[in-house]
Amino acid sequence: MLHEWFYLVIFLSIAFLLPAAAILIAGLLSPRKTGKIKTSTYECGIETVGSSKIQFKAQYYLFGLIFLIFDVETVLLFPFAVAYQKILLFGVIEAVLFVLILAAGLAYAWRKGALDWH
Amino acid sequence: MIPLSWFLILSAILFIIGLFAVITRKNSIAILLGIELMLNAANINIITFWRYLYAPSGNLDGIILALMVFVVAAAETAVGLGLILSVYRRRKTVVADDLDTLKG
Amino acid sequence: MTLMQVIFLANALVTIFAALMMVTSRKLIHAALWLVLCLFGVAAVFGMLEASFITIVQIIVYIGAIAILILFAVMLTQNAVDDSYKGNRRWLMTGLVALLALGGTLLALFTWPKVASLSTALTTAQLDIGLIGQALVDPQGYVIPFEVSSLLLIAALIGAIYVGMERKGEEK
Amino acid sequence: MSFVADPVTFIIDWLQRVLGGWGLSSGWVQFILFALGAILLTVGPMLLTVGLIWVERKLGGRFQDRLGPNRVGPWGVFQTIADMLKIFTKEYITPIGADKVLYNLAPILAVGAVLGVWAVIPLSSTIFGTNINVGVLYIMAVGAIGELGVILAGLGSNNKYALLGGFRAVAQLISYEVPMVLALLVPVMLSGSMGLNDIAGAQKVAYVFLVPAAALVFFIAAIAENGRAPFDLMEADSEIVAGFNIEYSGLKFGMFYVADFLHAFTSALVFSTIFLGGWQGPGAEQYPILGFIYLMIKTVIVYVFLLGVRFTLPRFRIDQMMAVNWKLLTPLAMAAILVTAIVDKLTPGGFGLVRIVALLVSNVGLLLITNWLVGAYVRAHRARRQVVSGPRTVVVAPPKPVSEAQEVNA
Repeated sequence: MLHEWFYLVIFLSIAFLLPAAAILIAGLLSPRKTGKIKTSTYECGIETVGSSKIQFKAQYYLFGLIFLIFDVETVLLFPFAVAYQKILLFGVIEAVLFVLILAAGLAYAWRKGALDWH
Repeated sequence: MIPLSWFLILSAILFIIGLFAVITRKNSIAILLGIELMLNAANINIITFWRYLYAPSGNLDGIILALMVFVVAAAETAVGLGLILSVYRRRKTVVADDLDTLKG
Repeated sequence: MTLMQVIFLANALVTIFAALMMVTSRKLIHAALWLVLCLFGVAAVFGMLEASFITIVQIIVYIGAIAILILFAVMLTQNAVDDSYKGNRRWLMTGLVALLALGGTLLALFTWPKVASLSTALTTAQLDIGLIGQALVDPQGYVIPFEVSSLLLIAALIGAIYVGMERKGEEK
Repeated sequence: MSFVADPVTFIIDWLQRVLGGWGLSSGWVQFILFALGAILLTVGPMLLTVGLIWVERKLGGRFQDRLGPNRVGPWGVFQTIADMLKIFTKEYITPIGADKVLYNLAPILAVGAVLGVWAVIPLSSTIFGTNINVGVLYIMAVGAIGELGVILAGLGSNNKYALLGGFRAVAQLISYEVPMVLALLVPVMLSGSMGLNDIAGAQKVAYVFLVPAAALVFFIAAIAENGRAPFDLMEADSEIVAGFNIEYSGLKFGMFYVADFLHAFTSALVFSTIFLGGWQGPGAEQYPILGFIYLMIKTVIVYVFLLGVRFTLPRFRIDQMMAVNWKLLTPLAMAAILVTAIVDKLTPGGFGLVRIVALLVSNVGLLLITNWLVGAYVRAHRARRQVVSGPRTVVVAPPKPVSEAQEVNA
């Protein structure tokens, strides 16, 4: 079992080293003439307006929250899906109940307007 | 192979660092980070004992308990951040000490 | 010092360093990102314990969902004052308490007889995820925690939405 | 196994004998073979991307009735290589106050995440990176690392618009990961395993014909996850400057570009592995090289279809895009799981005709019901909007009596 994960470790380290090496090589090849204006933050060409800290809407948090709850739900459903062929109808009903409860959660979020991006 | 004690030492150290973060940090989101770390340390312990003592006999208690720790951590973070954000919207502060209106 | 032990030690060092940096970094964004590195280390520890399902769930749930939610929250409360970590004087005393607690746990650990037992190899049949699936759904198994966790999730969802949504009154 | 039938395994066995002959311990031989396989499976897709960019620009031209690149080399074949050489020598402009570590880590994570998917794809019955039993979840985990790369780009480049663009992009990515993960549950249910080899192997009849609803949801979510046309709010020109990669220049920007194009082909590859039967095809068991060819044919078909969608459909506004996801795709994915779970349990096992027809009819029925529901929702929505913004009467000042006007002129 471990040598499969060992292959993944090697694969991911190479997959991350490859672009890093490409960026390093390009760094050596490319010129380096930094100027004051050149490195100022780009804002459609005009001077930057106001501090770079802006106020976000609560919408981002709501979407992250709903994603978190449904992500955990799906992760709990995956072992059931793998064992699906060997499970009787009674087990399937339990999983259906599990999904329906969380569908009710989605309906609540829809009703309260948490899903719209106003 | 790796003796059991190494995993327990690692999880103890992580738990203590999490505890340290919860006590000393003032920002309530940093306290939440500390709690996440403590939950992770507990999870390492659960999976270590499952692997060393119960896995050969096919017992799955450890895995299910670890899954429940994930569910609880997710629910706790969701509600915790919700509270912190609503407090921030009303009080414009995230520092845990300022929230002492109940002290009377 | 077999290869596995070397890998474990390297991973443990990275994880503990990330955890320490998380506690001591001043900007909250850096603290959150150090936590992400620490979570990767913990996922590697699970991988070494041959709990493949828990490793993948750790990466998806913790790094893919919880860390992103924390980063969103950090961005939403960005304009709040950055807590100056060095400021409060409690950290020295708590540091001592923490080290004492750590010493106590390690002491208790080493008096326990079964601590140095080595792990036995697992057959692939035991590692099949289907076993977890069957256990989660069969009544003699863990169907109660399975259904209760869905109730917990929907309660957290409704509670967090109710608390998190901006009511009409406070758009000041 | 003769060389013609299965060249890769033949080479692996030959290498094993040669390295064994040099007296290396089996651990080292295993390590070298793993490293070689990994290098092939990462450098290959990177080189493939050069061809993909050309194909995409050429086909894009054809779709929009123009020529596409045709200057550099015959039919513009070397256009991408020319672009690559140019971008290799472009200067890195790092904005002041940019967080060095995050700023530079973002493109590496973005490309690494897309390359990571290639580790678990079964290229043929015997050639595959690794056969971990959590393949499907691994693809989701690697997708999460890609999202992390987007956040780091937004956070690291100390630019208000990059920050806002980055978080809007991540809001889109995580929203569309929900239906994608839910849709992936269905093939795992039918094949009884999460390993991609077992899913590809179990598909005597391609799952597209068994569960079209889940396949449609996965296809739409894959397009959105890749930030491609109807959902390409991430680097859309009409939106916030250029999204999270404003402050990037030179090859760092090139890496985001490569990640985008390679992600399109990889999602086509994952779709054909999970829903079209991967390397399945007549004679794929005996001659694995045939399996590889079948997989490539299916992937190219899905890829061209993906490009077709990209070059024809207009762009969604962000609130429409979120509404499509949360109010249409997620409920549809959940319904697909419930329908498949119940119907598949009531019908007899195996690939009998009864099971196939039952599953197909139930899924198509589900799609029709969804179509009708969406129509009803849109009609109701449009009716409600009509009432709100009826023709408002604009108050017109009464015209002055003619006599007064003459006095003024006189």
